[in-house]
Amino acid sequence: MPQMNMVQAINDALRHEMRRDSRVVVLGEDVGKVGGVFRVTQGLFDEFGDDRVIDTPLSENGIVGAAIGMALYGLVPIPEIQFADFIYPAYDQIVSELAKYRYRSGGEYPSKLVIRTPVGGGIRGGHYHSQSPEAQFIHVPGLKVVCPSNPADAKGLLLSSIRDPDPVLFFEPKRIYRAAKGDVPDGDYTVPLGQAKVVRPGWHVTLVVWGAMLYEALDAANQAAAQGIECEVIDLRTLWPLDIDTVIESVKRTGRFIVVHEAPKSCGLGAELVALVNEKAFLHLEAPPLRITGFDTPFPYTLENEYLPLSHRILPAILEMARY
Amino acid sequence: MPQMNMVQAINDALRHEMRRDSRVVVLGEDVGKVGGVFRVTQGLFDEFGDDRVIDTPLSENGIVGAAIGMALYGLVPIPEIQFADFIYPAYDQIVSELAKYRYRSGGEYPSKLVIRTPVGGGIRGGHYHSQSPEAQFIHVPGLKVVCPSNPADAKGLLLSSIRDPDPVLFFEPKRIYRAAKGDVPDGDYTVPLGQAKVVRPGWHVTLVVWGAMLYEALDAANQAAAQGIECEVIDLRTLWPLDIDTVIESVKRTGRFIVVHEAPKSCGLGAELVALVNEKAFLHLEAPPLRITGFDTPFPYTLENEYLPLSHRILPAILEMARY
Amino acid sequence: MSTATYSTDRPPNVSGASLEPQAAVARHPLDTCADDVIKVLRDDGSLDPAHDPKLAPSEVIALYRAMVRVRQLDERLVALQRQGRIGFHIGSLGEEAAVLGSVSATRPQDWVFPCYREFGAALWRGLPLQRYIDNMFGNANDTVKGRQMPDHYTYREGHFGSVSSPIGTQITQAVGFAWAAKLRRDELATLVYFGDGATSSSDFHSALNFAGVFKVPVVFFCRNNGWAISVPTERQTSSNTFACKGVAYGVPAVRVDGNDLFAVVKVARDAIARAARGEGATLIEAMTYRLSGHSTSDDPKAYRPDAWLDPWRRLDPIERLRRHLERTQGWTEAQDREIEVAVDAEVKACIAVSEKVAPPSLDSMFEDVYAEPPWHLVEQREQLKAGPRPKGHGGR
Amino acid sequence: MSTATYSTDRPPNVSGASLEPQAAVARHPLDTCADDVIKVLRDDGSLDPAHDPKLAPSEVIALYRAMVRVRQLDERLVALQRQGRIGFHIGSLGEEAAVLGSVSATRPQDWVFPCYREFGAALWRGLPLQRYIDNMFGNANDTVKGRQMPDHYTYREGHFGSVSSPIGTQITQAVGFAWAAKLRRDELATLVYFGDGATSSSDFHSALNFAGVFKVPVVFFCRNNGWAISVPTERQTSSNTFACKGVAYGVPAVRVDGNDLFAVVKVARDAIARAARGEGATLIEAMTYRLSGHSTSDDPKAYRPDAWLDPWRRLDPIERLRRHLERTQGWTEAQDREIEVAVDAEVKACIAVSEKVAPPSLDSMFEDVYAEPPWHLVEQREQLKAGPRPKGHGGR
Ligand SMILES: Cc1ncc(C[n+]2csc(CCOP(=O)(O)OP(=O)(O)O)c2C)c(N)n1
Ligand SMILES: Cc1ncc(C[n+]2csc(CCOP(=O)(O)OP(=O)(O)O)c2C)c(N)n1
Ligand SMILES: [Mg+2]
Ligand SMILES: [Mg+2]
Repeated sequence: MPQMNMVQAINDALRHEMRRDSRVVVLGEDVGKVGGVFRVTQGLFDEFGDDRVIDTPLSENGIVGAAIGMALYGLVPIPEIQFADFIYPAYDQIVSELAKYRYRSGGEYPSKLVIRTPVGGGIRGGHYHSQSPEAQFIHVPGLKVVCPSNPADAKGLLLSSIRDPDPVLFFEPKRIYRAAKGDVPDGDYTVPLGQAKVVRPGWHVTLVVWGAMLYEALDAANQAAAQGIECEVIDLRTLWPLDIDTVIESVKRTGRFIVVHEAPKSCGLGAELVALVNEKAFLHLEAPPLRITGFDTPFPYTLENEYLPLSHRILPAILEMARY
Repeated sequence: MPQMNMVQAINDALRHEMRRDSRVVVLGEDVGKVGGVFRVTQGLFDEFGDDRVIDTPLSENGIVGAAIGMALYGLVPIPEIQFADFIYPAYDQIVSELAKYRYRSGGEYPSKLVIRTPVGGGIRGGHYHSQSPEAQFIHVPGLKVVCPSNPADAKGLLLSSIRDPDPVLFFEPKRIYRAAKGDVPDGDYTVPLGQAKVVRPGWHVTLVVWGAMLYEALDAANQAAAQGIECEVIDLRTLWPLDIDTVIESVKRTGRFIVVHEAPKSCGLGAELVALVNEKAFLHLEAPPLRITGFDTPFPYTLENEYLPLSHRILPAILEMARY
Repeated sequence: MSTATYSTDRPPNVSGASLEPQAAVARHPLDTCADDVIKVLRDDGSLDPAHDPKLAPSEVIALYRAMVRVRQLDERLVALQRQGRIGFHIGSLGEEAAVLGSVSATRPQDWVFPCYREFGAALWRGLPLQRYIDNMFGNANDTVKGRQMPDHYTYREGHFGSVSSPIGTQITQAVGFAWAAKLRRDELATLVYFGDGATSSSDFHSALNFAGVFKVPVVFFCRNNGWAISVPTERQTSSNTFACKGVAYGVPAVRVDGNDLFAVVKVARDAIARAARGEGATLIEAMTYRLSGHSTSDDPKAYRPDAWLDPWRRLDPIERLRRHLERTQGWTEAQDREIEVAVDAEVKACIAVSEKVAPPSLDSMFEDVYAEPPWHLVEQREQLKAGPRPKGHGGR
Repeated sequence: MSTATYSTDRPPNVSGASLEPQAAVARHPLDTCADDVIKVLRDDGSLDPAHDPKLAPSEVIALYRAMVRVRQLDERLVALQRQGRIGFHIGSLGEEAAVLGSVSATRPQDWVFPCYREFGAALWRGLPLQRYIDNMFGNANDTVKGRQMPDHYTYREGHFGSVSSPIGTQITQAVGFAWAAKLRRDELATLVYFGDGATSSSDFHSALNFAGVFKVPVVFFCRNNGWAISVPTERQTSSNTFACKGVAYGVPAVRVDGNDLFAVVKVARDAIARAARGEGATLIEAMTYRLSGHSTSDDPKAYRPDAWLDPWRRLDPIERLRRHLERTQGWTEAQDREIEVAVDAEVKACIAVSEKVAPPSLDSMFEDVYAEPPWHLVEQREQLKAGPRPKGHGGR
């Protein structure tokens, strides 16, 4: 099995699916000849040409709006938003239109596409190249949200996302675009949507996490283990609709729940997870669920490592919770 | 004291502040001669003229973007978005620009304005005239969010919002625009932001609610009282930053917490409240906190009363929780 | 910037290294930044041969019939709303020629992306009246399952899109749709409707720009009816016309008398033919006038004295077309009466049926959010079904 | 649609009841849909008197100096980034005449809303170099408190806005700002910068439309530098020019040789004068070329062979201006050397200072989210301060 990083694995998935399914088209800013500012679409333009790997004018609204129309026609467009921070000009098309198309037409007009976009901090991008806007899409009924943490999942989840009948936001954690490496199976395989993965089994504390922060959680968990505290680390993978069973089963065993995310704390996905844990495992809770997250400030530039919920912030939470 | 409905009270606040402060301007679609599609700005055009009550082209992006510029200049613009459902074309200007202006400029460029918009169901408006998007703004650091439930608060909170140094989203529950009536003090007064109001004291269950659903919660609370269960009903009034002390103080007494909102359940403000209650009153909880909310579907037309968290859905939750 | 083919192996000459004035680009005959308005139907009912689309007499009668039917429906639906039997209606009073003329130019393979005032176009493309009326009642038979407001229907079989309320969004989608057809080398055109107000939306801008750059076979049909609710066109834009906005996108444009059925047919057919020939998009500005309030929720008296309507009443598209029929086909009042009676009967019958149909099921509320309901929706559905019903269940 | 005053007591005549062609609207001399490009500076260094802004010799030298300084800064900052001493730089290599020419036309009371390539304009309006360099390092002295990427500074005192990354947003804000000044009857103009790519943004559309309708005293300065990262202008729009987009909004527009300092000064001064006279907005398309990569994050080799730059290297705005200085003021290499040495010294000194300054405090992270930190931010601040520091604290 070839070793790949995230960029290569996603590229591999796109190439694979474009060869397999002629309905798949990629469009966005700089996705063509230059292969995207992170080079995720590199080589696709040469292989599939300008009709299927399309550099567009600078308009996220146009990119997503046109992609919705393409999807209505029967293509499977995969628009790229250069940074998740720039998805907001397309927000209306996504939440008012894409999310509601199947519903509002009584099932007559599904609009199936996958929006790929890099998310999160870690590249010193400041306010506008670091955000993690998953909650703003999860709150909107009709969308699915995915965020892989490693190359094999990235390929398998992307293939699932493309073949899934519903619109998917595919968030790529740019901090680990090149840092996360691993074996990636050749050819066709999928990682199912809606299934979390227990990355590290444990019995004292349940840690739910996704994307780049997985490695920070694992780091913290390993440090905690040195102190005799065994964390169960769950990589959510599909952020919505999420794998409630895996989360709740774990919390029922550990009685202790921590969620980690980069996005600001308030009204983030962490809040939803805490609420769900309350609904479904209240009597098992032995300590108040905790959220270790980005702060409720815009994403800062210089103090990026202070802002992020890195292992130095996760570890004390684990220890404190275990002591509770 | 004159009796007013919500529309009249908001109109009174606008007129009052425009007389008092020449920097205040109102702009939006149909706000001028016709006085807004709900007539909230009625008469302002005649009194203050086209320079201060400005009908704009049909572009929420333009309305909010221009209002931000006006605010940078030193005016206090009050853009109206005709329905909250149509705020999304302005989402980028609100979350990328307005929310971050003070922060990203190191305090040099505060951009102070108040965006008024009708929210919520109850007028048979279907998907696009019924939504309650508070969570999508609360998650974004830098914004304040307000939602009054009665005419006196509407006026007092709007005056506070206009005079507050930060940008405010002022959500007007259209279901009770005319239905909620009450005495409204003449002249100048404010209701402070960030202070919830205990509308009905009680000791068995804490109910947190805002806007039009307050009346449903009160209705359910009254029915529950007939069965011997006394609910404390808290009108949040300022949705963000919220009055944590009033909420937590109550939950510590009741040990039982229900939050009610119209917006879809997942990743709504209800989730945040549950998470906060966990953080700050975990050991006092005697039952799992509950969310009674809109469902995770687009807002339906015919089945609107089935979708909304009306008293018929709140009452069983109260009874169940009291029995827990 | 006029080349839509994207050559990547030569330097773009757009910012022209020479900085010399570039040769003027040849204009398509439709490409006009001027204020000329295409007209065919003269006041006396005769036709100007210059742009006559040469409709067969039977075609003219079919279109006249369709226009009258739409107007009668409008009247009936407004009445139903006033009686509290339906919640809302948004009609096309005064704009019938714009709607019917344009849709009649579409071929079976073409597609229509509507705004919210084009139920006449849906009916023309075959939408069964019963289905339309079911939508007005939001009942269990409504194919959009009572989820949207009245006049927010779909009709995929008739190549007719999904009506939504947000202004402008369908324009960009129509461009994507037409673009996809082009990429698949399917010969079809996509006709998209929107109002003058919608030209201010972000979507208008994205749509026209993408259509220009990618030479998309789409026809932009702007119903300039003078108003966006209470906002007049002079407050909507400061450009000379709406048509001239095409210049900003390299999209040829034409301005047409929107109350002149023949002129509308002519420009719409030409635009569809251009699209079919692979020549890309056309922007049509149809000058017409909204004779009614914006919708049943609007009372125009607050911003528009009735007298302002007089010139437009004289230009009523149905009256003008009747004058033509009288002149060329000896049209009689009896024939009008015949239409009226027939339409009245079918409309009444449909209403009688729709009104009796139950509201959509509780289950239906949770379908189609996703292809399959995930666990949380199943849970919510079961909670709802297990719980009590509200007062006013199903809106009744 | 050309009346910006909003009369509500007569019917709008926009959709012209008569439907007769309307009289052509008189065009402002700047209003051109044609492809003419305003040029002043000839190849031999002489000036075409037709549009000569008649700069004093000392003004020309000051501008030349500013352009050279900006270019030297660009080189130095790119080097610093390559050495890993700063995180990022986005410069104006090749666009110096466009930036300096336009900003030099502003008067003290005027305001500038920048894109991200106009640090030359900020420096011209008085931004202390030290302050700019502090921003490049995001240190504790940075007035934006190290919160944004390098080149994202503010300078309120100099009437210079706040740089943000999202493309286009500043255009609409500049319109609002200028509009507010007009409403307050303050005589000032607002100059807003953006690139060719930004013309595709929703904000460009909203901004130009509002500016046209409300006759806003704003100057839209489009740096058409041929590229939006890797996307060439021919893929950005299919219109003949960017200037002609003004037609869609009733905003007069002009196309200028952006590498010709004199021509840029001339059109910018005219546009500001128009704004000052209450005649509303102007759109300027300055044709120039991005000689560098998009930013230090970009390697243009992947999409642009170096040879494509040759014609533009021959049109280098600094070289052209030097030719003029040589011809008219006997400019010498020694004088160039003098500038170079002086700039080098000041830049080095500033860098030496900035690099030593500590990162911003942890407290600073929670300031300015709101005017006063609410309870949840106080709580989060205290949590952060009580906890451990990360590896790489303060980016070091
Ligand atoms: C994004 C958005 N903003 C506001 C509205 C409210 N609204 C509904 S129709 C309308 C006016 C539309 O005018 P126009 O485009 O000219 O179409 P017309 O109704 O005249 O056919 C407005 C402002 C909306 N539906 N969507
Ligand atoms: C809304 C948004 N989308 C995408 C980007 C990423 N991006 C940064 S600069 C740029 C190109 C801008 O081109 P142009 O407007 O011509 O300005 P130039 O860089 O050439 O001066 C892009 C796509 C962004 N910053 N904002
Ligand atoms: Mg209209
Ligand atoms: Mg550019």
